[in-house]
Amino acid sequence: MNDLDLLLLVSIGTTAVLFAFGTWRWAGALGTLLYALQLALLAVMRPELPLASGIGFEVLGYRLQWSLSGLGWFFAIITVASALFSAWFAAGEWGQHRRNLRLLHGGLALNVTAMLILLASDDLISLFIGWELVSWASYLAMVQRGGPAMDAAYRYLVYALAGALAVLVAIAMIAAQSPALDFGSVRVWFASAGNGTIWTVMLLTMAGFGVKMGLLPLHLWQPAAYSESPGPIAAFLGAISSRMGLFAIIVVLAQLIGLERLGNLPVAFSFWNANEFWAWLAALTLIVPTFIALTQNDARMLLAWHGIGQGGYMLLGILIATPLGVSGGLMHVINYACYQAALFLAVTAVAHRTGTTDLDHLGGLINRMPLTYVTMLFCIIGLAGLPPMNGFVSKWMIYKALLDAQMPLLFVAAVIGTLGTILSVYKLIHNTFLGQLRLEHAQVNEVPISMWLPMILLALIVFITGWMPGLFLDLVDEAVVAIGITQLPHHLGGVDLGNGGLDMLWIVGVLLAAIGIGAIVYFLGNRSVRVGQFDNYAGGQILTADVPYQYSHQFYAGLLRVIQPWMRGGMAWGERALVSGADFLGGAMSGLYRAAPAGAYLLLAVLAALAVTLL
Amino acid sequence: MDFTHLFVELVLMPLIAFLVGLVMVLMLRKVRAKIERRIGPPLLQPLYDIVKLYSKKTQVSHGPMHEIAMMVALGGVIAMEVFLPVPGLNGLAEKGDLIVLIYLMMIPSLGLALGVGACANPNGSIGISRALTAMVAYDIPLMIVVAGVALFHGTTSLPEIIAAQQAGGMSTWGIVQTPVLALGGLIAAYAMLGKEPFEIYVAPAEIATGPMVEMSGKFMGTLFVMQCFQLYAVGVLYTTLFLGGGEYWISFLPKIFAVVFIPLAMTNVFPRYKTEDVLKWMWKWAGGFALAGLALVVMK
Amino acid sequence: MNASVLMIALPLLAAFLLPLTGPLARWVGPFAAALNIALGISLWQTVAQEGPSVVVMGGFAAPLGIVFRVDTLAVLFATALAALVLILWPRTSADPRRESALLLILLAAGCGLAFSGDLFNLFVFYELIAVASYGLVAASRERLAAAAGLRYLVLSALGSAFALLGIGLVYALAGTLNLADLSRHADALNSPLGLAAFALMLLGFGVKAELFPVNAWVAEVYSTATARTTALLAGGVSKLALLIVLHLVLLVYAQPAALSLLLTLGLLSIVSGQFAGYRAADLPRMLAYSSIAQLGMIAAAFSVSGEAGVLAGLALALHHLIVKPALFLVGDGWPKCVDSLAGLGRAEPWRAALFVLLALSLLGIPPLPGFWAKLLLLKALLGMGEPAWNLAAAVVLLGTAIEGAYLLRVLQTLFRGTTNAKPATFGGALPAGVLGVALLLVMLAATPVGGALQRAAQQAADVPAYVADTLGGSPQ
Amino acid sequence: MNRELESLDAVFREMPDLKVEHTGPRRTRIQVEADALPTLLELLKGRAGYLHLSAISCVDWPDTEEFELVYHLWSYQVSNLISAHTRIPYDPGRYVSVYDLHAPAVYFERDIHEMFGVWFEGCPDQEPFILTEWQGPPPMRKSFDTVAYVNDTFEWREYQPEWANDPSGGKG
Amino acid sequence: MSTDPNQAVACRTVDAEERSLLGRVLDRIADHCRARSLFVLHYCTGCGAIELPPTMTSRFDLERVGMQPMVTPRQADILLITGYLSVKTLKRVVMTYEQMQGPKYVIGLGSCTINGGMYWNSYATIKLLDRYIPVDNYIAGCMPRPEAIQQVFLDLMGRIDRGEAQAWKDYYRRYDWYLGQQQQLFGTNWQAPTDVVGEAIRYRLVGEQTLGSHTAHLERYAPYYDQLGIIRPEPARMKARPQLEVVSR
Repeated sequence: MNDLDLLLLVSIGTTAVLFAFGTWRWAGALGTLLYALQLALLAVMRPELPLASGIGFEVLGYRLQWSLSGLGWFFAIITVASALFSAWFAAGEWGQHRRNLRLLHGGLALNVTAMLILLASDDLISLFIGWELVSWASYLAMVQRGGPAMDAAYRYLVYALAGALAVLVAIAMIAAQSPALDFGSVRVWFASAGNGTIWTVMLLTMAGFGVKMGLLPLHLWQPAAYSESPGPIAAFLGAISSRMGLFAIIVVLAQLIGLERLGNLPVAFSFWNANEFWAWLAALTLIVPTFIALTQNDARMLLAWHGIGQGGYMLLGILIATPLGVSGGLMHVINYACYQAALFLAVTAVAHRTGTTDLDHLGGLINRMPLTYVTMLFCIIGLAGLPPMNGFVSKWMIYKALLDAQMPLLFVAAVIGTLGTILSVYKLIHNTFLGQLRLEHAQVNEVPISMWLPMILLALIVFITGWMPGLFLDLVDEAVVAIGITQLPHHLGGVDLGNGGLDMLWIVGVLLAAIGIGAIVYFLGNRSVRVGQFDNYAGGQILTADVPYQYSHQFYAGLLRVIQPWMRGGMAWGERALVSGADFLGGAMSGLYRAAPAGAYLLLAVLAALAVTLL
Repeated sequence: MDFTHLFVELVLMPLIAFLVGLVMVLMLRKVRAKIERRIGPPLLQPLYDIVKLYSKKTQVSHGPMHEIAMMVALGGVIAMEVFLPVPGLNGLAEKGDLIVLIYLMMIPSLGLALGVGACANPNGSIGISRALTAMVAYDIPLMIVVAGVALFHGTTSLPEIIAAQQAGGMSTWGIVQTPVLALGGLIAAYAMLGKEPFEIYVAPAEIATGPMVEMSGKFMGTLFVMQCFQLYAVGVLYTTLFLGGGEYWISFLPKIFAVVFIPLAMTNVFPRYKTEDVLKWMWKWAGGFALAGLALVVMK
Repeated sequence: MNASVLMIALPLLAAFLLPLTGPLARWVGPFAAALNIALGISLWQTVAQEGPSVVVMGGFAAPLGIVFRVDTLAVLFATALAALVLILWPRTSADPRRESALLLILLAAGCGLAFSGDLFNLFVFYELIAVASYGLVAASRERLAAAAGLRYLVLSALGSAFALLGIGLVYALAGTLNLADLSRHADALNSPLGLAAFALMLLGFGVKAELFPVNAWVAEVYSTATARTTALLAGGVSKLALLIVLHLVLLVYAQPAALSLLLTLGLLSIVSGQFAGYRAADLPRMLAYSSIAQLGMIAAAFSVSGEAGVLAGLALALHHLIVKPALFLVGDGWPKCVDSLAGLGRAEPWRAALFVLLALSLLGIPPLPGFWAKLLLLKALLGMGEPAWNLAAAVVLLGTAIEGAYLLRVLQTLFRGTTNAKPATFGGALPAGVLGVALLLVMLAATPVGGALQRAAQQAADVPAYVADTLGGSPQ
Repeated sequence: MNRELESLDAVFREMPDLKVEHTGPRRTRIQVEADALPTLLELLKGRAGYLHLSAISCVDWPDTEEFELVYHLWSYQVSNLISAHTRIPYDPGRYVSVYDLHAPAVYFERDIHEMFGVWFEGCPDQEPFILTEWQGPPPMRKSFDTVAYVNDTFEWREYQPEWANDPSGGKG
Repeated sequence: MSTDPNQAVACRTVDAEERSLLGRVLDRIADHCRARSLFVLHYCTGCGAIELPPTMTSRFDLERVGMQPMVTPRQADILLITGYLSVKTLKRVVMTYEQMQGPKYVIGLGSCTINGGMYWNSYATIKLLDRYIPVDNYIAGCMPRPEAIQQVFLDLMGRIDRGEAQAWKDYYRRYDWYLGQQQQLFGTNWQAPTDVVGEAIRYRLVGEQTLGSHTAHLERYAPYYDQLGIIRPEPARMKARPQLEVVSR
């Protein structure tokens, strides 16, 4: 009974306990403690990675076994940590207002268990079993609020099922040719397999796992599904759920096929190779969603669209296949988990107080909810990837890796994605917290400590790891080594390569010192008097509370006028076409059965058979 | 590098930046005056404006965020100076590289955006949304140029880029070896200054000077100081990338002033572009030149 | 080895003695079925120890006489059918004597069909089953069921006629009807005429096996007959028909043309079944289309030559035998239209949970046995390496995705909204529950069951051993 | 030219007691009874194309205690300006609105209401338009003495004589 | 020693905080810069506005002395009233004046601001501008030419340089009187968005006449106007008037 079995047992125990005591007042607190226990177990487990688990059985000649590699351990840390923060948030006052939280707490625990099983898998079938469990667990998590949430979850499930079947076909193809299905022998099989088979297997697996990660053509379900699920669950899903897809993709691309093999796998009649093909798909996934996020009017939809975009960064980082790129991509996973969870929690706090997340009917909440504002401020700077926060470090590593790997156009695509992010995150914080306060929000007050403490903690983590990125880079090294890439030499402040390094200790230090100087220069002037929001320049007009003097609708009208024609929703149209095609065929087939007399079919069939065979 | 030398650099570089910036602002106003057949302001006018603004007796602020944003904006600009290598003073150029510098340039605009948002004035918000759109317009060509330079020199650390350009005297300057990229960079730098044709976000007639609508006294003083730093930063960045950086001050200063003079000379004869025209124009021309330059660099 | 003969004789005897037993009639049927199961299990032990054996009837040697071949595959099917009949025994019915007689006949014919090694004998038992199933469908007293039953009778009779024509042709070509003997004369049947015979037989037996062109009756009959009859037909009888096709393909028609014909019919029924299911509005009809598609998959599996095909087909057949009847029974008391199912998930949580479990297994969600069956199917199809069979894998993928879409739609309506209707009577609770438990047991005991299936497939697949046993080793 | 004038005369024939006076090449002045004015406007608009109501002005006749409302109409068809004069007495000070015939009338009537106090029945909006802070009587009436009002509401500047010779006004 | 701003520099007693030597030096520098960098907001109320462009542009070029036109009151030092003021416009002018910052100066252009000008007998226009806001300089003339405007600017700059132009403090010190005049015209429920009393307290410019009967009206009508309760930051107001009875909201 080594640590991995203990961990799996504890997490299954957590699920059982939380399903049983879901409606108990202190269920959230209990959940938080149990997740903390799991986190402790993971930390203890670190020196002895890769750790093979005792559980394992054989079915139909295939050996199913579980063992946690460095990569799995890295993702497991993020999963359990985000679950801990979500449970902590749900345990607070947010939870007291909701009547039945059994499904929420139990669902969250089930998600964590399923993810641990997936992360610890050591052969293709256990990977697939873990994958299906994760899909169904996240379906359960998304479906709690009923109504539109169920439609979004249904749409997700159809995507996930189709994706899973594609993966099943790929596994079957491998099973047909390779003797066993554990990662070792599959790697051997891949080494010897021809380009054609590798391409088909890769396309099928990427389609399957890409659904969960939100790669471009398969991303349409994610915004609705994540924004409809309840607050803390949305934070958990946003932070880590779609990264399970990335984990599986890394396992297939990096561990099984091998990134260098990917490099010399030509794409039919074009000078690209597979690596560049996937890199450009990641770049597209990076740009399109961020500019769609610009047009969203609901805060949660905006964040969900960013989830897809940031996934593109991670995949792009990993596909560069240099130590700097891979560790940049992986660090982006953990950075993103921190600030995305905090942002979803902050939006939930705003919804908890004002009742709405519609960006056209909010504004001016800064002096009513300052702590939520600080959280959102830290985290949007992180999401936009600007210096003091950790988002910048991982994005910098990806950019530097792109430049060193002579991929300038991908570098520019990544920058376009960042610009889109900066614009949409400013719209988020401006429409919610800045600008004029509305009459109906005049008496709104700050969320209680049980809600803002986890948010502020996450925001602090975002800042501290931005200041000292070495903390996260140590975790990332475990995963980088597990993938088989040489470890990136780094120190607490960041990375110092030959041609231009990054030392965040100095950069953030200088930045804070400079802000100190800015403060001194600011205080040279006389003391200032704080004025209300109506003491404002309005061209001589006297401002009153009933006329909202706020600019938030169509926030980037100029930019939208330029890029609107490019966003006609081609992919959404594609999806509708597929659905109507299925309807049409369904109609045709059922018509077939309903209309003609049975006997006539038989005669026709026999005559046709005779004709075919005799002639 | 011992700490006293570093401390001197940390203090000296922003100070030089401020002074040179003041002279640049003076140049801006003198050029505009001369074009309008006016005499133009006295020599110390920028200093007078800043001191007057800071010495206003009553100051109005719209809440703590408005004040903190000003400190962050000014701090961001000062921090950026430290990473810009100038002759004799390398500052912290090894600690951060070109990409860090470009991102440090975004901090002041984001800090300003948050401060203006806290002023709760829609004129300001419209100004900020236009400013961020303009940032998208000029940042894409700028990043293409950065990619080109980084690819050409094989490094993103500024001292090495300067050393590479100074290796063979005039002939190895960026502008000589990658002229198209330099042209694209110049147009992008032009738009970064936010002067006339790309001044949509400070349109006095339409949105009452956009972001500066609620800035008075020391807040406006901070904006004037930031303008000085911004002019200086654009000049020095462009010189570092394409004009071989600074070996001695006497050759460095004319280069910066020349870089800043070109846009300022042209700015007074232009009307103001609409937001979408700024986007289209910058992506077409600056983006076009930058991409062409990048292609040349990649080809080499 | 007369246990196999007993398995046929006993139910027939019980069926004919029913009128005499008076008040005991209600218990005779289930007792006979239980007895059959016991015999089957004892047969399973003997075959497991001594391997397959041949039972010669009436002293006549193989090519002429009627021969029974007792191997694991046959025993498996016979016991499974007996178990299914026992579980689905109608608790209350208008006249128990008539229905139990029909059921017993069906049981007897089913066991006979499983064991029989002679083509004509297979045809006779197939006819017996057909008659019994008409009777069962018509017995449900509903006007619609009677009309559907009549159409089913006409189609099935036509089908049998063509099958008989096919058998006649085979006899004309090969001169013998014993399967082992036929496999030695396989080259004679390799001609276009032989293929035509195969086509005729395939379509004939295809009626009951719900293959594409001839399964128009399926939707009507299954949505109108009583739940238990439908379960029995869909679960047991359709598999037996496919068993005949399996014997043909394995022993006699191993040539690629026949296999591709079987594959095309299988794929067509998958596609038509799934898409019709996607459009169906009421639950029984949807389940009927789904069973068409599942049987299409089993046919596709059998079209793969060699042991892998048999193994995949066997796994799919047994899995379908457990899941489909349970689904029909669970859907029995509920309102037929899918949209009016809203909120039943909360009203009857256990029944809905069972429905979810069965649907998931049908889709092939990992921990459940459905996943292993589907994996074996895909492995078999892709193992062939032929482009047609790769296309088949893609069609199976598309089909399951569509099936997922409409089954999940039912799941979603179950748990969405609320309903104030009082919970309907759950008639089939016991059988559905037993089948659900059986499914869970198979899931937990995946390894031993997997091993047993592999052994059965091996035995069925090595044709030379079959021929040697039946013809006493005299190679004529 | 006369064909157009003809349609004008046709209108005048319709209404018997109109005092029509051609005061210039393209000017016509009509004196009409208060209750007949709306019908006149309607006829002019329908028959002779007088679509354009350029203004309504009001003249205060304190001695006969009457307001004189003048409706200035222009026809592009006849290219002739008609000013229809009518008189309404002081005390009820009410008149019917022609908003339904000419939409711009609402502003002229609102202005007259504010300045003279005439209430127009049916005018959609007669809120204070220009003098939003004005609390006093309608100021344009001749009865209102502006100089007196100014003297008692505003003070005057006390001039120091020496300012005259000191350009900087002494007060600095 | 009265604090009347018109007194000569030598014997005027500056307000309470007695400036130290360093303070005086800093004030000297500040006044020096303040005089040389004046931002003008010309409130084009009447016909005088057309005089400004020639003064600003190449013909007379005010930028020589460091003056720039500004768009919003926040950024402006000088409020140039260029013509007659109707009561309605005066309300906007008062609001604009109160939005201006710190040492602010008002220049009345044209005789209409001095004594009503040619509209002296109109019921709608106000006659004496300095009843409502403290005015530094007047320029007589029924629209003075740019030279005259330039002359007044130079004069103002000289007085600022010598530290004499303190009229703006008068608005805080005698706010009650000014408010009374304004309430005569606009009615007692007149509410300007700027909290002048709060600013007076904040910058220690409270004179005896800052608070009085008129400012009490402000208090009574505030709730109607300030529905959000955030117009006037609560602490600044409550501390100011211990002697007034607390108005029950």
